[in-house]
Amino acid sequence: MKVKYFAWVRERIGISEETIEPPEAVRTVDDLIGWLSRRGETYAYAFEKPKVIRAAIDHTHVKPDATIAGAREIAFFPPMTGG
Amino acid sequence: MKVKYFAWVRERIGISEETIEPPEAVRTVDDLIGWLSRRGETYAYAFEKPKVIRAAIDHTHVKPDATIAGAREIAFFPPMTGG
Amino acid sequence: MTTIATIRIQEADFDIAREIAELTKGRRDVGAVVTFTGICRGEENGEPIAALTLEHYPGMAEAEIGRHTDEAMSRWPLTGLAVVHRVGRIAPGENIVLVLAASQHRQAAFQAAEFLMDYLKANAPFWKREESQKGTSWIEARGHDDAAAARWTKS
Amino acid sequence: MTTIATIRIQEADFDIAREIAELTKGRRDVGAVVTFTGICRGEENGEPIAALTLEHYPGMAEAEIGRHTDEAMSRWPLTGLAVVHRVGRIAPGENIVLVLAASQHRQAAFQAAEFLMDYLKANAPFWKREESQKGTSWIEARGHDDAAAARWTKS
Repeated sequence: MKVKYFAWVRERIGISEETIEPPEAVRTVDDLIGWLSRRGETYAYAFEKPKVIRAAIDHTHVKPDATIAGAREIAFFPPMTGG
Repeated sequence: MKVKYFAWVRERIGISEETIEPPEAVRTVDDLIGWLSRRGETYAYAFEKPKVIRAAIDHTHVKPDATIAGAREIAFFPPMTGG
Repeated sequence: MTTIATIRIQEADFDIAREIAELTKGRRDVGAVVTFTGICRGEENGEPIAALTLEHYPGMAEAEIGRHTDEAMSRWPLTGLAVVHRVGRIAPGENIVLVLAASQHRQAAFQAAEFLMDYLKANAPFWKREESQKGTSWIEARGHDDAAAARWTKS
Repeated sequence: MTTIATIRIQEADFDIAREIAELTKGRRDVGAVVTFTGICRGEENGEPIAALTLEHYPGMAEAEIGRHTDEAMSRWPLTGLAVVHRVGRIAPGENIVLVLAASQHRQAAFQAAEFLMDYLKANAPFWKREESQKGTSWIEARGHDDAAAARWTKS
Protein backbone atom coordinates (compact mmCIF):
# COMPACT_ATOMS: atom_id res chain seq x y z
CA MET A 1 0.00 0.00 0.00
CA LYS A 2 0.99 3.61 -0.57
CA VAL A 3 1.68 5.87 2.41
CA LYS A 4 1.75 9.68 2.23
CA TYR A 5 3.04 12.19 4.74
CA PHE A 6 2.17 15.88 5.01
CA ALA A 7 3.39 19.03 6.76
CA TRP A 8 5.77 18.39 9.68
CA VAL A 9 5.18 14.62 9.54
CA ARG A 10 6.59 14.75 6.01
CA GLU A 11 9.45 17.01 7.08
CA ARG A 12 10.45 14.80 10.00
CA ILE A 13 10.39 11.56 8.00
CA GLY A 14 12.07 13.28 5.09
CA ILE A 15 9.93 11.74 2.35
CA SER A 16 6.47 12.59 1.08
CA GLU A 17 5.36 9.13 -0.01
CA GLU A 18 6.45 5.51 -0.15
CA THR A 19 5.09 2.02 -0.76
CA ILE A 20 5.11 -0.34 2.22
CA GLU A 21 4.20 -3.92 2.94
CA PRO A 22 3.51 -4.25 6.64
CA PRO A 23 3.13 -7.77 8.14
CA GLU A 24 -0.34 -9.20 8.67
CA ALA A 25 -0.23 -8.51 12.40
CA VAL A 26 -0.47 -4.79 11.55
CA ARG A 27 -4.24 -4.46 11.34
CA THR A 28 -5.17 -0.93 12.41
CA VAL A 29 -3.98 2.61 11.82
CA ASP A 30 -2.59 2.55 15.35
CA ASP A 31 -0.70 -0.67 14.64
CA LEU A 32 0.72 0.91 11.49
CA ILE A 33 1.92 3.99 13.40
CA GLY A 34 3.70 1.65 15.85
CA TRP A 35 5.24 -0.40 13.04
CA LEU A 36 6.41 2.73 11.16
CA SER A 37 7.85 4.21 14.38
CA ARG A 38 10.18 1.23 14.67
CA ARG A 39 11.59 1.73 11.17
CA GLY A 40 14.10 4.36 12.23
CA GLU A 41 14.82 7.56 14.07
CA THR A 42 13.08 9.87 11.59
CA TYR A 43 9.87 7.84 11.87
CA ALA A 44 10.13 7.63 15.65
CA TYR A 45 10.48 11.43 15.74
CA ALA A 46 7.51 12.00 13.40
CA PHE A 47 5.25 9.71 15.43
CA GLU A 48 6.60 10.53 18.90
CA LYS A 49 3.18 11.85 19.96
CA PRO A 50 0.79 9.44 18.23
CA LYS A 51 -2.30 11.19 19.67
CA VAL A 52 -1.51 14.31 17.66
CA ILE A 53 -1.29 12.43 14.37
CA ARG A 54 -4.31 12.37 12.08
CA ALA A 55 -4.83 9.67 9.45
CA ALA A 56 -6.83 9.23 6.28
CA ILE A 57 -7.53 6.06 4.30
CA ASP A 58 -8.32 6.56 0.63
CA HIS A 59 -9.04 10.28 1.17
CA THR A 60 -11.33 9.86 4.17
CA HIS A 61 -10.50 10.79 7.77
CA VAL A 62 -10.24 7.69 9.99
CA LYS A 63 -9.73 7.01 13.70
CA PRO A 64 -6.70 5.16 15.12
CA ASP A 65 -8.68 1.92 15.49
CA ALA A 66 -9.72 1.87 11.82
CA THR A 67 -8.67 -1.29 9.98
CA ILE A 68 -6.18 -0.84 7.17
CA ALA A 69 -7.31 -3.97 5.30
CA GLY A 70 -7.95 -3.16 1.64
CA ALA A 71 -6.54 0.35 1.88
CA ARG A 72 -4.80 1.63 -1.23
CA GLU A 73 -3.52 4.90 0.22
CA ILE A 74 -2.97 5.84 3.85
CA ALA A 75 -1.91 9.35 4.82
CA PHE A 76 -0.52 10.74 8.09
CA PHE A 77 -0.51 14.41 8.97
CA PRO A 78 -0.84 16.91 11.82
CA PRO A 79 -4.17 18.57 12.69
CA MET A 80 -5.36 20.63 9.73
CA THR A 81 -4.89 24.40 9.64
CA GLY A 82 -6.59 25.40 6.40
CA GLY A 83 -9.24 27.95 5.64
CA MET B 1 -44.26 70.53 13.83
CA LYS B 2 -43.41 68.81 10.58
CA VAL B 3 -45.10 65.51 9.73
CA LYS B 4 -43.84 63.11 7.06
CA TYR B 5 -45.57 60.13 5.47
CA PHE B 6 -43.97 57.22 3.65
CA ALA B 7 -44.92 54.30 1.39
CA TRP B 8 -48.67 53.52 1.37
CA VAL B 9 -49.36 55.95 4.23
CA ARG B 10 -48.05 58.69 1.94
CA GLU B 11 -50.00 57.35 -1.04
CA ARG B 12 -53.29 57.18 0.89
CA ILE B 13 -52.97 60.66 2.37
CA GLY B 14 -51.75 62.03 -0.96
CA ILE B 15 -48.98 64.23 0.43
CA SER B 16 -45.48 63.44 1.64
CA GLU B 17 -45.09 66.11 4.28
CA GLU B 18 -46.93 68.98 5.93
CA THR B 19 -46.68 71.30 8.92
CA ILE B 20 -49.34 70.89 11.59
CA GLU B 21 -50.31 72.54 14.87
CA PRO B 22 -52.32 70.04 16.90
CA PRO B 23 -54.12 71.28 20.05
CA GLU B 24 -52.48 70.77 23.43
CA ALA B 25 -54.73 67.82 24.28
CA VAL B 26 -52.86 65.82 21.63
CA ARG B 27 -49.98 64.56 23.76
CA THR B 28 -48.86 61.18 22.38
CA VAL B 29 -48.22 59.58 19.00
CA ASP B 30 -51.48 57.68 19.46
CA ASP B 31 -53.37 60.93 20.15
CA LEU B 32 -51.85 62.43 17.02
CA ILE B 33 -52.94 59.46 14.88
CA GLY B 34 -56.50 59.95 16.20
CA TRP B 35 -56.41 63.68 15.56
CA LEU B 36 -55.03 63.23 12.02
CA SER B 37 -57.65 60.52 11.28
CA ARG B 38 -60.39 63.06 11.90
CA ARG B 39 -58.98 65.52 9.36
CA GLY B 40 -60.57 63.83 6.36
CA GLU B 41 -61.23 60.65 4.41
CA THR B 42 -57.69 60.24 3.09
CA TYR B 43 -56.29 60.41 6.63
CA ALA B 44 -58.96 58.09 7.98
CA TYR B 45 -58.05 55.57 5.25
CA ALA B 46 -54.30 55.84 5.92
CA PHE B 47 -54.74 55.31 9.67
CA GLU B 48 -57.66 52.84 9.52
CA LYS B 49 -55.52 50.16 11.23
CA PRO B 50 -53.50 52.16 13.75
CA LYS B 51 -51.71 49.06 15.07
CA VAL B 52 -49.98 48.58 11.73
CA ILE B 53 -48.63 52.13 11.63
CA ARG B 54 -45.05 52.78 12.78
CA ALA B 55 -43.87 56.17 13.95
CA ALA B 56 -40.58 57.99 14.39
CA ILE B 57 -39.84 61.22 16.22
CA ASP B 58 -36.78 63.12 15.04
CA HIS B 59 -35.42 60.05 13.20
CA THR B 60 -35.87 57.59 16.07
CA HIS B 61 -38.48 54.81 16.24
CA VAL B 62 -41.05 55.45 18.98
CA LYS B 63 -44.02 53.58 20.46
CA PRO B 64 -47.64 54.82 20.28
CA ASP B 65 -47.51 56.11 23.86
CA ALA B 66 -44.44 58.29 23.21
CA THR B 67 -44.99 61.98 23.96
CA ILE B 68 -44.81 64.35 21.01
CA ALA B 69 -43.83 67.36 23.15
CA GLY B 70 -40.78 69.09 21.67
CA ALA B 71 -40.79 66.99 18.49
CA ARG B 72 -39.58 68.79 15.39
CA GLU B 73 -40.37 66.01 12.91
CA ILE B 74 -42.80 63.12 13.27
CA ALA B 75 -43.05 60.43 10.60
CA PHE B 76 -45.68 57.76 9.97
CA PHE B 77 -45.09 54.70 7.82
CA PRO B 78 -45.89 51.00 7.40
CA PRO B 79 -43.59 48.26 8.75
CA MET B 80 -40.20 48.47 7.05
CA THR B 81 -39.29 46.17 4.17
CA GLY B 82 -35.71 47.14 3.40
CA GLY B 83 -32.57 45.07 3.09
CA MET C 1 -5.92 50.92 13.92
CA THR C 2 -9.33 52.46 13.72
CA THR C 3 -12.51 50.80 12.55
CA ILE C 4 -13.85 52.28 9.34
CA ALA C 5 -17.65 52.42 8.92
CA THR C 6 -19.08 53.43 5.56
CA ILE C 7 -22.82 54.08 5.12
CA ARG C 8 -24.24 55.05 1.74
CA ILE C 9 -27.75 55.23 0.31
CA GLN C 10 -27.66 55.64 -3.44
CA GLU C 11 -29.46 54.96 -6.70
CA ALA C 12 -26.31 53.68 -8.40
CA ASP C 13 -25.14 50.07 -8.24
CA PHE C 14 -22.15 49.15 -6.07
CA ASP C 15 -18.93 47.27 -6.74
CA ILE C 16 -18.20 44.64 -4.09
CA ALA C 17 -14.54 44.28 -5.01
CA ARG C 18 -14.01 48.02 -4.65
CA GLU C 19 -15.81 48.12 -1.28
CA ILE C 20 -13.64 45.27 0.02
CA ALA C 21 -10.50 47.02 -1.24
CA GLU C 22 -11.54 50.23 0.57
CA LEU C 23 -11.77 48.41 3.89
CA THR C 24 -8.59 46.36 3.55
CA LYS C 25 -6.06 48.50 1.69
CA GLY C 26 -2.91 49.32 3.60
CA ARG C 27 -3.93 47.17 6.56
CA ARG C 28 -2.21 44.04 7.86
CA ASP C 29 -4.75 43.20 10.57
CA VAL C 30 -7.69 42.03 8.45
CA GLY C 31 -8.03 38.24 8.37
CA ALA C 32 -11.68 37.83 7.43
CA VAL C 33 -14.15 39.69 5.23
CA VAL C 34 -17.82 38.69 5.04
CA THR C 35 -20.10 40.25 2.45
CA PHE C 36 -23.84 39.97 2.09
CA THR C 37 -25.44 41.01 -1.18
CA GLY C 38 -29.21 41.24 -1.47
CA ILE C 39 -30.43 40.82 -5.05
CA CYS C 40 -33.83 41.52 -6.63
CA ARG C 41 -35.45 38.17 -7.42
CA GLY C 42 -37.61 37.64 -10.49
CA GLU C 43 -40.55 36.37 -8.53
CA GLU C 44 -42.29 36.96 -5.22
CA ASN C 45 -44.61 34.25 -3.87
CA GLY C 46 -44.62 32.48 -7.23
CA GLU C 47 -45.62 35.57 -9.24
CA PRO C 48 -43.16 37.03 -11.75
CA ILE C 49 -42.23 40.62 -10.97
CA ALA C 50 -41.03 43.29 -13.38
CA ALA C 51 -39.16 45.48 -10.89
CA LEU C 52 -38.99 46.76 -7.33
CA THR C 53 -39.04 50.42 -6.37
CA LEU C 54 -37.37 51.29 -3.07
CA GLU C 55 -38.38 54.33 -1.06
CA HIS C 56 -36.55 55.49 2.05
CA TYR C 57 -36.71 58.13 4.76
CA PRO C 58 -33.70 60.37 4.08
CA GLY C 59 -31.92 61.34 7.25
CA MET C 60 -33.53 58.69 9.42
CA ALA C 61 -32.26 55.85 7.24
CA GLU C 62 -28.64 57.00 7.63
CA ALA C 63 -29.15 57.61 11.38
CA GLU C 64 -30.77 54.23 11.95
CA ILE C 65 -28.07 52.35 10.04
CA GLY C 66 -25.42 54.37 11.86
CA ARG C 67 -26.82 53.37 15.26
CA HIS C 68 -26.59 49.74 14.20
CA THR C 69 -23.06 49.96 12.78
CA ASP C 70 -22.06 51.64 16.08
CA GLU C 71 -23.68 48.81 18.00
CA ALA C 72 -21.95 46.19 15.82
CA MET C 73 -18.59 47.85 16.47
CA SER C 74 -19.19 47.83 20.21
CA ARG C 75 -20.22 44.15 20.21
CA TRP C 76 -17.55 42.60 17.99
CA PRO C 77 -13.85 43.33 17.35
CA LEU C 78 -14.19 44.62 13.80
CA THR C 79 -11.68 46.35 11.56
CA GLY C 80 -14.27 47.72 9.13
CA LEU C 81 -17.95 47.85 8.22
CA ALA C 82 -19.83 49.03 5.16
CA VAL C 83 -23.53 49.27 4.37
CA VAL C 84 -24.62 50.37 0.90
CA HIS C 85 -28.37 50.42 0.26
CA ARG C 86 -29.83 51.26 -3.12
CA VAL C 87 -33.09 53.15 -3.66
CA GLY C 88 -35.18 53.80 -6.75
CA ARG C 89 -36.24 51.30 -9.41
CA ILE C 90 -34.37 47.97 -9.37
CA ALA C 91 -34.87 45.20 -11.93
CA PRO C 92 -34.63 41.43 -11.28
CA GLY C 93 -31.02 40.32 -11.03
CA GLU C 94 -29.84 43.74 -9.86
CA ASN C 95 -28.26 44.40 -6.48
CA ILE C 96 -30.31 45.96 -3.67
CA VAL C 97 -28.08 46.02 -0.62
CA LEU C 98 -24.51 45.28 0.44
CA VAL C 99 -23.29 44.65 3.97
CA LEU C 100 -19.60 44.11 4.51
CA ALA C 101 -17.86 43.24 7.78
CA ALA C 102 -14.09 42.88 8.21
CA SER C 103 -12.29 41.51 11.25
CA GLN C 104 -9.21 39.66 12.36
CA HIS C 105 -11.18 36.43 12.76
CA ARG C 106 -14.16 34.97 10.98
CA GLN C 107 -16.72 34.67 13.77
CA ALA C 108 -16.90 38.42 14.42
CA ALA C 109 -17.24 39.18 10.70
CA PHE C 110 -20.03 36.62 10.21
CA GLN C 111 -21.93 37.72 13.29
CA ALA C 112 -21.71 41.44 12.55
CA ALA C 113 -22.87 40.97 8.94
CA GLU C 114 -25.82 38.83 9.99
CA PHE C 115 -26.75 41.24 12.81
CA LEU C 116 -26.72 44.21 10.44
CA MET C 117 -28.82 42.43 7.82
CA ASP C 118 -31.41 41.35 10.40
CA TYR C 119 -31.67 44.92 11.66
CA LEU C 120 -31.85 46.42 8.18
CA LYS C 121 -34.72 44.11 7.29
CA ALA C 122 -36.74 44.88 10.42
CA ASN C 123 -35.80 48.42 11.44
CA ALA C 124 -34.25 50.49 8.66
CA PRO C 125 -36.82 52.87 7.11
CA PHE C 126 -36.98 51.48 3.58
CA TRP C 127 -40.08 50.27 1.77
CA LYS C 128 -40.34 48.09 -1.32
CA ARG C 129 -43.06 48.36 -3.92
CA GLU C 130 -43.25 45.68 -6.59
CA GLU C 131 -44.42 45.94 -10.18
CA SER C 132 -46.03 42.88 -11.75
CA GLN C 133 -48.59 42.14 -14.42
CA LYS C 134 -51.27 42.78 -11.78
CA GLY C 135 -50.04 46.32 -11.18
CA THR C 136 -47.99 47.73 -8.35
CA SER C 137 -48.25 46.86 -4.67
CA TRP C 138 -46.31 47.43 -1.47
CA ILE C 139 -44.50 44.37 -0.17
CA GLU C 140 -45.69 43.34 3.28
CA ALA C 141 -43.27 42.95 6.16
CA ARG C 142 -42.57 39.37 7.18
CA GLY C 143 -43.05 38.42 10.82
CA HIS C 144 -39.94 36.27 10.83
CA ASP C 145 -37.79 39.29 10.00
CA ASP C 146 -38.86 40.82 13.32
CA ALA C 147 -38.05 37.53 15.02
CA ALA C 148 -34.62 37.44 13.36
CA ALA C 149 -33.85 40.96 14.58
CA ALA C 150 -35.13 40.21 18.08
CA ARG C 151 -32.62 37.40 18.63
CA TRP C 152 -29.82 39.98 18.86
CA THR C 153 -31.48 41.85 21.73
CA LYS C 154 -29.47 41.58 24.90
CA SER C 155 -31.51 40.31 27.81
CA MET D 1 -33.01 25.24 -11.39
CA THR D 2 -30.00 23.25 -10.30
CA THR D 3 -27.54 24.12 -7.59
CA ILE D 4 -24.07 24.85 -8.90
CA ALA D 5 -21.11 23.86 -6.71
CA THR D 6 -17.63 24.99 -7.69
CA ILE D 7 -14.53 23.68 -5.90
CA ARG D 8 -11.08 24.84 -6.89
CA ILE D 9 -7.65 24.58 -5.29
CA GLN D 10 -5.17 26.85 -7.00
CA GLU D 11 -2.03 28.94 -6.58
CA ALA D 12 -3.55 31.94 -8.38
CA ASP D 13 -5.59 34.61 -6.65
CA PHE D 14 -9.37 34.70 -7.15
CA ASP D 15 -11.77 37.44 -8.20
CA ILE D 16 -14.81 37.65 -5.92
CA ALA D 17 -16.90 39.67 -8.37
CA ARG D 18 -16.31 37.07 -11.08
CA GLU D 19 -17.19 34.19 -8.76
CA ILE D 20 -20.45 35.90 -7.75
CA ALA D 21 -21.27 36.56 -11.41
CA GLU D 22 -20.71 32.87 -12.24
CA LEU D 23 -23.26 31.78 -9.64
CA THR D 24 -25.91 34.39 -10.43
CA LYS D 25 -25.81 35.02 -14.19
CA GLY D 26 -28.98 34.17 -16.08
CA ARG D 27 -30.83 33.31 -12.86
CA ARG D 28 -33.85 35.07 -11.39
CA ASP D 29 -34.09 33.02 -8.21
CA VAL D 30 -31.03 34.29 -6.30
CA GLY D 31 -31.94 36.78 -3.58
CA ALA D 32 -28.91 36.51 -1.28
CA VAL D 33 -25.18 35.98 -1.76
CA VAL D 34 -22.81 35.62 1.19
CA THR D 35 -19.07 35.59 0.66
CA PHE D 36 -16.30 34.85 3.12
CA THR D 37 -12.76 35.84 2.23
CA GLY D 38 -9.87 34.69 4.39
CA ILE D 39 -6.86 36.98 4.14
CA CYS D 40 -3.25 36.49 5.28
CA ARG D 41 -2.67 38.77 8.27
CA GLY D 42 0.63 40.52 8.88
CA GLU D 43 1.05 39.09 12.35
CA GLU D 44 0.32 35.92 14.29
CA ASN D 45 0.22 36.10 18.09
CA GLY D 46 1.80 39.54 18.04
CA GLU D 47 4.79 38.49 15.88
CA PRO D 48 5.12 39.99 12.39
CA ILE D 49 5.13 37.35 9.67
CA ALA D 50 6.68 37.57 6.23
CA ALA D 51 4.46 35.02 4.48
CA LEU D 52 2.46 31.84 4.80
CA THR D 53 3.00 28.73 2.74
CA LEU D 54 0.01 26.46 2.29
CA GLU D 55 0.38 22.76 1.64
CA HIS D 56 -2.52 20.48 0.82
CA TYR D 57 -3.31 16.82 0.16
CA PRO D 58 -4.29 16.72 -3.52
CA GLY D 59 -7.27 14.47 -4.17
CA MET D 60 -8.35 14.29 -0.55
CA ALA D 61 -8.74 18.08 -0.25
CA GLU D 62 -11.17 18.20 -3.18
CA ALA D 63 -13.02 15.12 -1.91
CA GLU D 64 -13.33 16.48 1.62
CA ILE D 65 -14.57 19.88 0.45
CA GLY D 66 -16.97 18.14 -1.95
CA ARG D 67 -18.47 16.09 0.88
CA HIS D 68 -19.11 19.29 2.79
CA THR D 69 -20.58 21.22 -0.14
CA ASP D 70 -22.87 18.20 -0.71
CA GLU D 71 -23.88 18.29 2.95
CA ALA D 72 -24.51 22.05 2.80
CA MET D 73 -26.74 21.58 -0.25
CA SER D 74 -28.74 18.88 1.54
CA ARG D 75 -29.19 21.02 4.67
CA TRP D 76 -30.09 24.40 3.17
CA PRO D 77 -32.05 25.51 0.07
CA LEU D 78 -29.10 26.91 -1.89
CA THR D 79 -28.88 28.05 -5.49
CA GLY D 80 -25.08 27.94 -5.64
CA LEU D 81 -21.87 27.31 -3.71
CA ALA D 82 -18.23 27.98 -4.42
CA VAL D 83 -15.07 27.17 -2.49
CA VAL D 84 -11.74 28.42 -3.80
CA HIS D 85 -8.67 27.64 -1.67
CA ARG D 86 -5.23 28.89 -2.54
CA VAL D 87 -2.01 26.95 -1.93
CA GLY D 88 1.65 27.93 -2.16
CA ARG D 89 3.29 31.06 -0.77
CA ILE D 90 0.92 33.86 0.28
CA ALA D 91 2.05 37.28 1.54
CA PRO D 92 0.26 39.44 4.15
CA GLY D 93 -2.79 41.15 2.67
CA GLU D 94 -3.26 38.45 0.03
CA ASN D 95 -6.34 36.24 -0.18
CA ILE D 96 -6.21 32.66 1.13
CA VAL D 97 -9.70 31.25 0.77
CA LEU D 98 -13.11 32.18 -0.63
CA VAL D 99 -16.43 30.62 0.31
CA LEU D 100 -19.52 31.79 -1.49
CA ALA D 101 -23.12 30.72 -0.83
CA ALA D 102 -26.14 31.85 -2.84
CA SER D 103 -29.78 31.29 -1.97
CA GLN D 104 -33.24 32.76 -2.30
CA HIS D 105 -33.14 34.04 1.28
CA ARG D 106 -30.38 35.28 3.52
CA GLN D 107 -30.48 32.80 6.40
CA ALA D 108 -29.57 29.79 4.23
CA ALA D 109 -26.71 31.67 2.58
CA PHE D 110 -25.25 32.84 5.91
CA GLN D 111 -25.56 29.43 7.52
CA ALA D 112 -24.05 27.51 4.61
CA ALA D 113 -21.08 29.88 4.34
CA GLU D 114 -20.36 29.67 8.07
CA PHE D 115 -20.77 25.89 8.09
CA LEU D 116 -18.32 25.50 5.20
CA MET D 117 -15.74 27.78 6.79
CA ASP D 118 -15.92 25.94 10.12
CA TYR D 119 -15.43 22.62 8.35
CA LEU D 120 -12.61 23.90 6.18
CA LYS D 121 -10.76 25.13 9.27
CA ALA D 122 -11.11 21.88 11.17
CA ASN D 123 -11.28 19.12 8.55
CA ALA D 124 -9.94 20.09 5.16
CA PRO D 125 -6.40 18.74 4.63
CA PHE D 126 -4.46 21.99 4.36
CA TRP D 127 -1.51 23.04 6.49
CA LYS D 128 -0.04 26.48 6.99
CA ARG D 129 3.62 27.19 7.61
CA GLU D 130 4.62 30.71 8.54
CA GLU D 131 7.81 32.59 7.80
CA SER D 132 8.98 35.16 10.30
CA GLN D 133 12.24 36.64 11.50
CA LYS D 134 12.64 33.61 13.75
CA GLY D 135 12.52 31.22 10.79
CA THR D 136 9.71 29.03 9.56
CA SER D 137 7.27 27.05 11.67
CA TRP D 138 4.01 25.13 11.20
CA ILE D 139 0.96 26.89 12.58
CA GLU D 140 -0.73 24.88 15.31
CA ALA D 141 -4.39 23.96 15.09
CA ARG D 142 -6.67 25.89 17.42
CA GLY D 143 -8.97 23.94 19.72
CA HIS D 144 -11.84 26.36 19.18
CA ASP D 145 -11.87 25.56 15.46
CA ASP D 146 -12.76 21.98 16.35
CA ALA D 147 -15.45 23.29 18.67
CA ALA D 148 -16.81 25.56 15.91
CA ALA D 149 -17.04 22.62 13.51
CA ALA D 150 -18.64 20.37 16.13
CA ARG D 151 -21.63 22.68 16.61
CA TRP D 152 -22.90 21.67 13.14
CA THR D 153 -22.97 17.96 14.01
CA LYS D 154 -26.50 16.65 14.08
CA SER D 155 -27.32 14.88 17.31
